[in-house]
Amino acid sequence: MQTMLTFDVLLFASYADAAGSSSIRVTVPPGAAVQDVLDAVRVAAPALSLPTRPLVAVNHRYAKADVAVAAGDELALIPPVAGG
Amino acid sequence: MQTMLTFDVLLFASYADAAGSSSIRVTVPPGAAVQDVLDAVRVAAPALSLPTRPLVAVNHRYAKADVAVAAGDELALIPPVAGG
Amino acid sequence: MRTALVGKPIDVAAIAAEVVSPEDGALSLFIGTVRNSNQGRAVDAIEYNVYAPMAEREMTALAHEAAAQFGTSHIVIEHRTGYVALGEASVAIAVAHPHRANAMDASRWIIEALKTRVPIWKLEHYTDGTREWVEHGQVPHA
Amino acid sequence: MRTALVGKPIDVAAIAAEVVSPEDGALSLFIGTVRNSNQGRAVDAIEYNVYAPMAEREMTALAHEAAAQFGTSHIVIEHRTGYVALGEASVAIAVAHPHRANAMDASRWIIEALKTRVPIWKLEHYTDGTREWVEHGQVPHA
Repeated sequence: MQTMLTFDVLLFASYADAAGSSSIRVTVPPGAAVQDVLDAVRVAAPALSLPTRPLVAVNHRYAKADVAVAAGDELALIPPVAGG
Repeated sequence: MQTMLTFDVLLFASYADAAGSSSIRVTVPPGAAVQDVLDAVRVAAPALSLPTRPLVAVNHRYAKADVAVAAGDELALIPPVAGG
Repeated sequence: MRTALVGKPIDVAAIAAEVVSPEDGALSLFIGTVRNSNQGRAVDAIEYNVYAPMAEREMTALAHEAAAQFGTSHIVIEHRTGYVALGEASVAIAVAHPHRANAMDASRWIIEALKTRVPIWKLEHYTDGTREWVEHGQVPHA
Repeated sequence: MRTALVGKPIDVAAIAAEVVSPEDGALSLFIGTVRNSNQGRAVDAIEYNVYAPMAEREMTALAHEAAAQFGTSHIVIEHRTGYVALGEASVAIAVAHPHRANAMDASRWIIEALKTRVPIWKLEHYTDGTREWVEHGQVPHA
Protein backbone atom coordinates (compact mmCIF):
# COMPACT_ATOMS: atom_id res chain seq x y z
CA MET A 1 0.00 0.00 0.00
CA GLN A 2 1.40 3.39 -1.08
CA THR A 3 1.69 6.48 1.09
CA MET A 4 -0.93 9.21 0.78
CA LEU A 5 0.25 12.56 -0.66
CA THR A 6 0.04 15.70 1.46
CA PHE A 7 0.24 19.22 0.00
CA ASP A 8 0.13 22.70 1.47
CA VAL A 9 -1.69 24.35 -1.42
CA LEU A 10 -0.76 28.03 -1.71
CA LEU A 11 -3.50 30.68 -1.68
CA PHE A 12 -3.26 34.32 -2.77
CA ALA A 13 -5.21 37.56 -2.72
CA SER A 14 -8.99 37.02 -2.46
CA TYR A 15 -8.57 33.26 -1.99
CA ALA A 16 -6.23 33.78 0.96
CA ASP A 17 -8.63 36.31 2.46
CA ALA A 18 -11.61 33.98 2.05
CA ALA A 19 -9.79 31.02 3.56
CA GLY A 20 -8.18 33.14 6.29
CA SER A 21 -4.86 31.54 5.45
CA SER A 22 -2.09 31.67 2.86
CA SER A 23 -2.17 27.90 2.40
CA ILE A 24 -4.41 24.93 3.01
CA ARG A 25 -3.29 21.39 3.76
CA VAL A 26 -4.89 18.54 1.85
CA THR A 27 -4.22 14.82 1.53
CA VAL A 28 -4.91 12.86 -1.65
CA PRO A 29 -4.27 9.23 -2.66
CA PRO A 30 -1.24 8.19 -4.72
CA GLY A 31 -1.81 8.76 -8.44
CA ALA A 32 -4.03 11.78 -7.77
CA ALA A 33 -4.41 14.57 -10.31
CA VAL A 34 -5.01 18.32 -9.97
CA GLN A 35 -8.77 17.69 -9.95
CA ASP A 36 -8.46 15.49 -6.85
CA VAL A 37 -6.52 18.22 -5.06
CA LEU A 38 -9.24 20.75 -5.96
CA ASP A 39 -11.94 18.44 -4.62
CA ALA A 40 -9.99 18.04 -1.39
CA VAL A 41 -9.53 21.82 -1.07
CA ARG A 42 -13.30 22.33 -1.45
CA VAL A 43 -13.90 19.91 1.41
CA ALA A 44 -11.13 21.31 3.61
CA ALA A 45 -12.04 24.98 3.08
CA PRO A 46 -15.71 25.42 2.19
CA ALA A 47 -15.45 29.15 3.01
CA LEU A 48 -13.16 29.54 -0.01
CA SER A 49 -16.08 28.99 -2.43
CA LEU A 50 -13.87 28.40 -5.46
CA PRO A 51 -15.16 28.97 -8.99
CA THR A 52 -16.06 25.87 -11.03
CA ARG A 53 -12.71 25.70 -12.78
CA PRO A 54 -10.15 27.66 -10.77
CA LEU A 55 -6.67 28.14 -12.21
CA VAL A 56 -4.08 25.87 -10.63
CA ALA A 57 -0.30 26.05 -10.84
CA VAL A 58 1.98 23.06 -10.35
CA ASN A 59 5.62 24.00 -9.84
CA HIS A 60 5.00 27.56 -11.12
CA ARG A 61 3.22 26.50 -14.31
CA TYR A 62 -0.48 26.56 -15.08
CA ALA A 63 -1.73 22.97 -15.01
CA LYS A 64 -4.92 21.34 -16.30
CA ALA A 65 -7.21 19.28 -14.08
CA ASP A 66 -5.90 15.95 -15.37
CA VAL A 67 -2.23 16.63 -14.63
CA ALA A 68 -0.84 14.14 -12.10
CA VAL A 69 0.65 15.47 -8.88
CA ALA A 70 3.63 14.01 -7.07
CA ALA A 71 5.25 14.32 -3.68
CA GLY A 72 7.22 17.57 -3.41
CA ASP A 73 5.19 19.46 -6.04
CA GLU A 74 4.42 23.08 -5.23
CA LEU A 75 0.70 23.58 -5.78
CA ALA A 76 -1.08 26.94 -5.86
CA LEU A 77 -4.57 28.20 -6.57
CA ILE A 78 -4.46 31.27 -8.81
CA PRO A 79 -7.32 33.80 -8.49
CA PRO A 80 -8.08 35.89 -11.61
CA VAL A 81 -4.86 37.85 -12.07
CA ALA A 82 -4.79 41.65 -11.99
CA GLY A 83 -1.26 42.84 -12.55
CA GLY A 84 -0.25 45.91 -14.47
CA MET B 1 -2.68 98.15 -63.78
CA GLN B 2 -1.99 96.22 -60.57
CA THR B 3 1.44 95.60 -59.12
CA MET B 4 3.08 92.25 -59.73
CA LEU B 5 3.59 89.98 -56.70
CA THR B 6 7.09 89.01 -55.64
CA PHE B 7 7.82 86.11 -53.28
CA ASP B 8 10.96 84.61 -51.82
CA VAL B 9 9.78 81.02 -51.83
CA LEU B 10 11.45 79.04 -49.02
CA LEU B 11 13.35 75.85 -49.86
CA PHE B 12 14.43 73.08 -47.48
CA ALA B 13 16.55 69.96 -47.37
CA SER B 14 17.04 68.32 -50.78
CA TYR B 15 15.27 71.20 -52.55
CA ALA B 16 17.63 73.76 -51.01
CA ASP B 17 20.62 71.60 -51.93
CA ALA B 18 19.43 71.21 -55.54
CA ALA B 19 18.76 74.92 -55.95
CA GLY B 20 21.92 75.90 -54.09
CA SER B 21 19.87 78.34 -52.05
CA SER B 22 17.40 78.42 -49.15
CA SER B 23 14.93 80.51 -51.13
CA ILE B 24 14.13 81.49 -54.67
CA ARG B 25 12.62 84.78 -55.82
CA VAL B 26 9.71 84.66 -58.25
CA THR B 27 7.30 87.24 -59.62
CA VAL B 28 3.71 86.43 -60.55
CA PRO B 29 0.78 88.53 -61.73
CA PRO B 30 -1.93 89.78 -59.35
CA GLY B 31 -4.57 87.12 -58.76
CA ALA B 32 -2.03 84.34 -59.09
CA ALA B 33 -2.50 80.99 -57.37
CA VAL B 34 -0.06 78.44 -55.92
CA GLN B 35 0.18 76.76 -59.34
CA ASP B 36 1.45 79.99 -60.91
CA VAL B 37 4.12 80.28 -58.26
CA LEU B 38 5.18 76.70 -58.92
CA ASP B 39 5.42 77.38 -62.65
CA ALA B 40 7.55 80.44 -61.97
CA VAL B 41 9.83 78.45 -59.65
CA ARG B 42 10.37 75.82 -62.34
CA VAL B 43 11.46 78.54 -64.76
CA ALA B 44 13.63 80.37 -62.23
CA ALA B 45 15.35 77.24 -60.88
CA PRO B 46 15.40 74.44 -63.47
CA ALA B 47 18.10 72.64 -61.42
CA LEU B 48 15.53 72.08 -58.72
CA SER B 49 13.66 69.48 -60.88
CA LEU B 50 10.53 69.49 -58.74
CA PRO B 51 8.14 66.53 -58.73
CA THR B 52 4.89 66.91 -60.69
CA ARG B 53 2.87 67.97 -57.67
CA PRO B 54 5.20 69.23 -54.95
CA LEU B 55 3.77 70.08 -51.55
CA VAL B 56 3.43 73.80 -50.97
CA ALA B 57 2.79 75.69 -47.75
CA VAL B 58 1.20 79.13 -47.60
CA ASN B 59 1.61 80.83 -44.25
CA HIS B 60 2.63 77.54 -42.58
CA ARG B 61 -0.30 75.51 -43.91
CA TYR B 62 -0.35 73.00 -46.73
CA ALA B 63 -2.10 74.63 -49.70
CA LYS B 64 -3.57 73.20 -52.88
CA ALA B 65 -2.56 74.41 -56.33
CA ASP B 66 -5.66 76.59 -56.78
CA VAL B 67 -5.22 78.59 -53.57
CA ALA B 68 -4.74 82.30 -54.30
CA VAL B 69 -1.59 83.99 -53.06
CA ALA B 70 -1.37 87.55 -51.80
CA ALA B 71 1.36 90.06 -51.03
CA GLY B 72 3.04 89.23 -47.74
CA ASP B 73 2.24 85.49 -47.81
CA GLU B 74 5.04 83.19 -46.70
CA LEU B 75 5.43 80.51 -49.34
CA ALA B 76 7.48 77.34 -48.98
CA LEU B 77 8.13 74.21 -51.00
CA ILE B 78 7.98 71.12 -48.80
CA PRO B 79 10.07 68.09 -49.84
CA PRO B 80 8.78 64.68 -48.68
CA VAL B 81 9.02 64.96 -44.90
CA ALA B 82 11.19 62.62 -42.83
CA GLY B 83 10.85 63.52 -39.19
CA GLY B 84 10.83 61.15 -36.28
CA MET C 1 16.40 41.04 -21.96
CA ARG C 2 15.58 41.48 -18.28
CA THR C 3 12.48 41.03 -16.15
CA ALA C 4 12.15 41.88 -12.47
CA LEU C 5 9.78 42.25 -9.55
CA VAL C 6 10.87 45.38 -7.72
CA GLY C 7 10.08 46.82 -4.30
CA LYS C 8 11.25 50.35 -5.07
CA PRO C 9 10.11 53.06 -7.51
CA ILE C 10 10.74 52.19 -11.15
CA ASP C 11 13.41 54.31 -12.86
CA VAL C 12 12.00 54.94 -16.33
CA ALA C 13 15.05 56.77 -17.64
CA ALA C 14 17.38 53.99 -16.52
CA ILE C 15 15.24 51.39 -18.25
CA ALA C 16 15.12 53.44 -21.45
CA ALA C 17 18.90 53.77 -21.43
CA GLU C 18 19.34 50.07 -20.68
CA VAL C 19 17.12 48.71 -23.43
CA VAL C 20 18.24 50.71 -26.47
CA SER C 21 21.14 49.34 -28.50
CA PRO C 22 22.98 51.09 -31.35
CA GLU C 23 20.98 49.24 -34.02
CA ASP C 24 17.62 50.35 -32.56
CA GLY C 25 15.68 53.22 -34.08
CA ALA C 26 12.62 53.00 -31.89
CA LEU C 27 11.78 52.54 -28.23
CA SER C 28 8.24 51.86 -27.05
CA LEU C 29 7.61 52.27 -23.34
CA PHE C 30 4.40 51.40 -21.57
CA ILE C 31 4.03 52.56 -17.99
CA GLY C 32 1.09 51.60 -15.80
CA THR C 33 0.47 54.14 -13.05
CA VAL C 34 -1.71 54.14 -9.94
CA ARG C 35 -4.67 56.39 -10.59
CA ASN C 36 -6.77 58.21 -8.07
CA SER C 37 -10.06 56.49 -8.80
CA ASN C 38 -11.57 53.26 -10.08
CA GLN C 39 -15.24 52.62 -10.72
CA GLY C 40 -15.97 56.02 -9.18
CA ARG C 41 -14.23 55.21 -5.89
CA ALA C 42 -11.38 57.40 -4.65
CA VAL C 43 -8.16 55.39 -4.44
CA ASP C 44 -5.32 56.02 -1.96
CA ALA C 45 -2.79 53.40 -3.01
CA ILE C 46 -2.53 49.94 -4.52
CA GLU C 47 -1.02 46.97 -2.72
CA TYR C 48 0.32 44.30 -5.05
CA ASN C 49 0.25 40.69 -3.91
CA VAL C 50 2.60 38.54 -5.99
CA TYR C 51 3.28 34.83 -6.30
CA ALA C 52 6.92 35.71 -6.82
CA PRO C 53 8.61 32.61 -8.25
CA MET C 54 5.76 31.96 -10.67
CA ALA C 55 5.43 35.65 -11.61
CA GLU C 56 9.14 35.77 -12.41
CA ARG C 57 8.83 32.62 -14.48
CA GLU C 58 5.83 33.98 -16.42
CA MET C 59 7.45 37.39 -17.01
CA THR C 60 10.56 35.69 -18.36
CA ALA C 61 8.41 33.46 -20.58
CA LEU C 62 6.54 36.53 -21.88
CA ALA C 63 9.79 38.27 -22.76
CA HIS C 64 11.05 35.21 -24.64
CA GLU C 65 7.77 34.78 -26.52
CA ALA C 66 7.74 38.46 -27.48
CA ALA C 67 11.37 38.26 -28.60
CA ALA C 68 10.55 35.35 -30.93
CA GLN C 69 7.35 36.94 -32.24
CA PHE C 70 8.61 40.50 -32.78
CA GLY C 71 12.27 39.95 -33.55
CA THR C 72 14.04 41.72 -30.73
CA SER C 73 15.62 40.68 -27.46
CA HIS C 74 15.80 44.30 -26.34
CA ILE C 75 13.06 43.96 -23.76
CA VAL C 76 12.83 45.04 -20.13
CA ILE C 77 9.82 44.34 -17.90
CA GLU C 78 9.61 45.55 -14.30
CA HIS C 79 6.62 45.16 -11.97
CA ARG C 80 6.27 46.63 -8.51
CA THR C 81 5.42 44.59 -5.44
CA GLY C 82 3.77 45.73 -2.20
CA TYR C 83 2.38 49.24 -1.73
CA VAL C 84 2.51 51.64 -4.65
CA ALA C 85 1.48 55.25 -4.09
CA LEU C 86 -0.76 57.36 -6.32
CA GLY C 87 0.96 58.45 -9.51
CA GLU C 88 3.78 55.95 -9.17
CA ALA C 89 4.54 53.40 -11.85
CA SER C 90 3.29 49.89 -11.08
CA VAL C 91 4.66 48.33 -14.26
CA ALA C 92 7.09 49.33 -16.99
CA ILE C 93 7.54 47.56 -20.31
CA ALA C 94 10.27 48.74 -22.64
CA VAL C 95 10.97 47.34 -26.09
CA ALA C 96 13.56 48.63 -28.55
CA HIS C 97 13.81 47.55 -32.19
CA PRO C 98 15.33 48.89 -35.41
CA HIS C 99 11.78 49.72 -36.58
CA ARG C 100 8.91 51.33 -34.71
CA ALA C 101 6.03 49.02 -35.63
CA ASN C 102 7.71 46.01 -34.02
CA ALA C 103 8.63 47.94 -30.87
CA MET C 104 5.05 49.21 -30.42
CA ASP C 105 3.43 45.87 -31.28
CA ALA C 106 5.70 44.03 -28.85
CA SER C 107 5.15 46.33 -25.87
CA ARG C 108 1.40 46.16 -26.39
CA TRP C 109 1.43 42.38 -26.70
CA ILE C 110 3.44 42.11 -23.49
CA ILE C 111 1.16 44.31 -21.35
CA GLU C 112 -1.94 42.47 -22.58
CA ALA C 113 -0.36 39.07 -21.92
CA LEU C 114 0.99 40.17 -18.55
CA LYS C 115 -2.49 41.14 -17.41
CA THR C 116 -3.79 37.72 -18.45
CA ARG C 117 -1.09 35.38 -17.19
CA VAL C 118 1.26 36.79 -14.57
CA PRO C 119 0.13 35.89 -11.03
CA ILE C 120 -0.11 39.36 -9.52
CA TRP C 121 -3.13 40.79 -7.74
CA LYS C 122 -4.02 44.30 -6.71
CA LEU C 123 -5.70 45.33 -3.51
CA GLU C 124 -7.10 48.81 -3.91
CA HIS C 125 -7.04 50.96 -0.80
CA TYR C 126 -9.79 53.57 -0.89
CA THR C 127 -9.77 56.94 0.82
CA ASP C 128 -12.78 55.85 2.93
CA GLY C 129 -10.56 53.22 4.59
CA THR C 130 -11.99 50.20 2.76
CA ARG C 131 -10.00 47.85 0.52
CA GLU C 132 -10.94 45.52 -2.30
CA TRP C 133 -9.24 43.01 -4.58
CA VAL C 134 -9.50 44.07 -8.20
CA GLU C 135 -10.20 41.25 -10.60
CA HIS C 136 -9.80 41.79 -14.31
CA GLY C 137 -12.94 40.97 -16.19
CA GLN C 138 -14.92 42.20 -13.22
CA VAL C 139 -14.00 45.87 -13.37
CA PRO C 140 -12.53 48.18 -15.96
CA HIS C 141 -8.88 48.90 -15.42
CA ALA C 142 -5.99 50.81 -16.88
CA MET D 1 -0.47 69.48 -23.69
CA ARG D 2 2.89 70.72 -24.91
CA THR D 3 4.85 70.43 -28.15
CA ALA D 4 8.38 71.66 -28.76
CA LEU D 5 11.31 71.68 -31.10
CA VAL D 6 14.40 71.25 -28.94
CA GLY D 7 18.11 71.72 -29.53
CA LYS D 8 19.27 69.71 -26.53
CA PRO D 9 18.96 66.05 -25.51
CA ILE D 10 15.39 64.99 -24.68
CA ASP D 11 14.79 64.23 -20.99
CA VAL D 12 12.50 61.19 -21.09
CA ALA D 13 11.98 61.00 -17.32
CA ALA D 14 11.01 64.67 -17.13
CA ILE D 15 8.46 64.23 -19.93
CA ALA D 16 7.01 61.14 -18.24
CA ALA D 17 6.63 63.03 -14.96
CA GLU D 18 5.13 66.05 -16.73
CA VAL D 19 2.46 64.22 -18.71
CA VAL D 20 0.91 61.93 -16.08
CA SER D 21 -1.96 63.32 -14.00
CA PRO D 22 -3.58 61.69 -10.95
CA GLU D 23 -6.49 60.34 -13.00
CA ASP D 24 -4.18 58.56 -15.46
CA GLY D 25 -3.56 54.84 -15.19
CA ALA D 26 -1.41 54.47 -18.30
CA LEU D 27 1.45 56.25 -20.01
CA SER D 28 2.56 55.36 -23.51
CA LEU D 29 5.92 56.72 -24.61
CA PHE D 30 7.37 56.43 -28.07
CA ILE D 31 11.00 57.41 -28.52
CA GLY D 32 12.71 57.55 -31.90
CA THR D 33 16.45 57.05 -31.65
CA VAL D 34 19.32 57.49 -34.07
CA ARG D 35 20.48 54.06 -35.13
CA ASN D 36 23.88 53.06 -36.42
CA SER D 37 22.83 51.95 -39.88
CA ASN D 38 20.20 52.49 -42.56
CA GLN D 39 19.88 50.49 -45.76
CA GLY D 40 23.12 48.75 -44.89
CA ARG D 41 25.11 51.99 -44.62
CA ALA D 42 26.90 52.84 -41.36
CA VAL D 43 25.49 56.04 -39.87
CA ASP D 44 27.44 58.53 -37.73
CA ALA D 45 24.73 61.05 -36.85
CA ILE D 46 21.55 62.60 -38.16
CA GLU D 47 21.15 66.27 -38.89
CA TYR D 48 17.55 67.47 -38.73
CA ASN D 49 16.50 70.35 -40.95
CA VAL D 50 13.26 71.92 -39.73
CA TYR D 51 10.84 74.50 -41.10
CA ALA D 52 10.37 75.69 -37.55
CA PRO D 53 7.22 77.85 -37.52
CA MET D 54 5.29 75.38 -39.67
CA ALA D 55 6.64 72.35 -37.77
CA GLU D 56 5.51 73.92 -34.50
CA ARG D 57 2.10 74.64 -35.98
CA GLU D 58 1.72 71.07 -37.29
CA MET D 59 2.89 69.48 -34.03
CA THR D 60 0.37 71.57 -32.10
CA ALA D 61 -2.36 70.62 -34.59
CA LEU D 62 -1.45 66.93 -34.20
CA ALA D 63 -1.68 67.15 -30.43
CA HIS D 64 -5.11 68.79 -30.62
CA GLU D 65 -6.39 66.25 -33.13
CA ALA D 66 -5.13 63.37 -30.99
CA ALA D 67 -6.72 64.92 -27.89
CA ALA D 68 -10.10 65.07 -29.62
CA GLN D 69 -9.82 61.60 -31.10
CA PHE D 70 -8.48 59.73 -28.06
CA GLY D 71 -9.97 61.69 -25.19
CA THR D 72 -6.94 63.07 -23.40
CA SER D 73 -5.07 66.35 -23.38
CA HIS D 74 -2.17 64.74 -21.51
CA ILE D 75 0.16 64.81 -24.49
CA VAL D 76 3.76 65.94 -24.87
CA ILE D 77 5.65 65.90 -28.18
CA GLU D 78 9.30 66.93 -28.49
CA HIS D 79 11.43 66.76 -31.63
CA ARG D 80 15.13 67.48 -31.86
CA THR D 81 16.66 69.95 -34.31
CA GLY D 82 20.18 70.02 -35.72
CA TYR D 83 22.73 67.27 -35.10
CA VAL D 84 21.63 64.25 -33.09
CA ALA D 85 24.26 61.69 -32.13
CA LEU D 86 23.94 57.89 -32.36
CA GLY D 87 21.67 56.46 -29.69
CA GLU D 88 20.14 59.80 -28.77
CA ALA D 89 16.41 60.41 -28.96
CA SER D 90 15.28 62.36 -32.01
CA VAL D 91 11.61 62.44 -31.05
CA ALA D 92 9.57 61.69 -27.94
CA ILE D 93 5.79 61.29 -27.83
CA ALA D 94 4.15 60.82 -24.45
CA VAL D 95 0.43 60.26 -23.91
CA ALA D 96 -1.25 59.56 -20.57
CA HIS D 97 -4.87 58.43 -20.17
CA PRO D 98 -6.98 56.69 -17.52
CA HIS D 99 -6.93 53.56 -19.73
CA ARG D 100 -4.08 51.96 -21.61
CA ALA D 101 -5.69 51.34 -25.01
CA ASN D 102 -6.29 55.06 -25.58
CA ALA D 103 -2.79 56.01 -24.48
CA MET D 104 -1.18 53.47 -26.81
CA ASP D 105 -3.48 54.23 -29.75
CA ALA D 106 -2.87 57.96 -29.40
CA SER D 107 0.92 57.78 -29.24
CA ARG D 108 0.97 55.53 -32.28
CA TRP D 109 -1.37 57.79 -34.21
CA ILE D 110 0.80 60.78 -33.40
CA ILE D 111 4.10 59.26 -34.55
CA GLU D 112 2.53 58.05 -37.80
CA ALA D 113 0.95 61.46 -38.46
CA LEU D 114 4.13 63.30 -37.49
CA LYS D 115 6.11 61.34 -40.07
CA THR D 116 3.56 62.25 -42.74
CA ARG D 117 2.89 65.92 -42.04
CA VAL D 118 5.46 67.72 -39.93
CA PRO D 119 8.03 69.55 -42.10
CA ILE D 120 11.22 68.02 -40.75
CA TRP D 121 13.93 66.39 -42.84
CA LYS D 122 16.83 64.19 -41.92
CA LEU D 123 20.28 64.31 -43.43
CA GLU D 124 22.10 61.09 -42.63
CA HIS D 125 25.83 61.42 -42.09
CA TYR D 126 27.61 58.18 -42.92
CA THR D 127 30.87 56.94 -41.48
CA ASP D 128 32.44 57.08 -44.97
CA GLY D 129 32.03 60.87 -44.93
CA THR D 130 29.06 61.04 -47.33
CA ARG D 131 25.62 62.45 -46.45
CA GLU D 132 22.16 61.91 -47.87
CA TRP D 133 18.66 63.24 -47.34
CA VAL D 134 16.31 60.50 -46.19
CA GLU D 135 12.91 60.61 -47.77
CA HIS D 136 10.10 58.49 -46.38
CA GLY D 137 8.61 56.28 -49.01
CA GLN D 138 12.02 55.96 -50.60
CA VAL D 139 13.78 54.09 -47.81
CA PRO D 140 12.72 52.06 -44.81
CA HIS D 141 12.97 53.96 -41.60
CA ALA D 142 12.47 53.58 -37.87
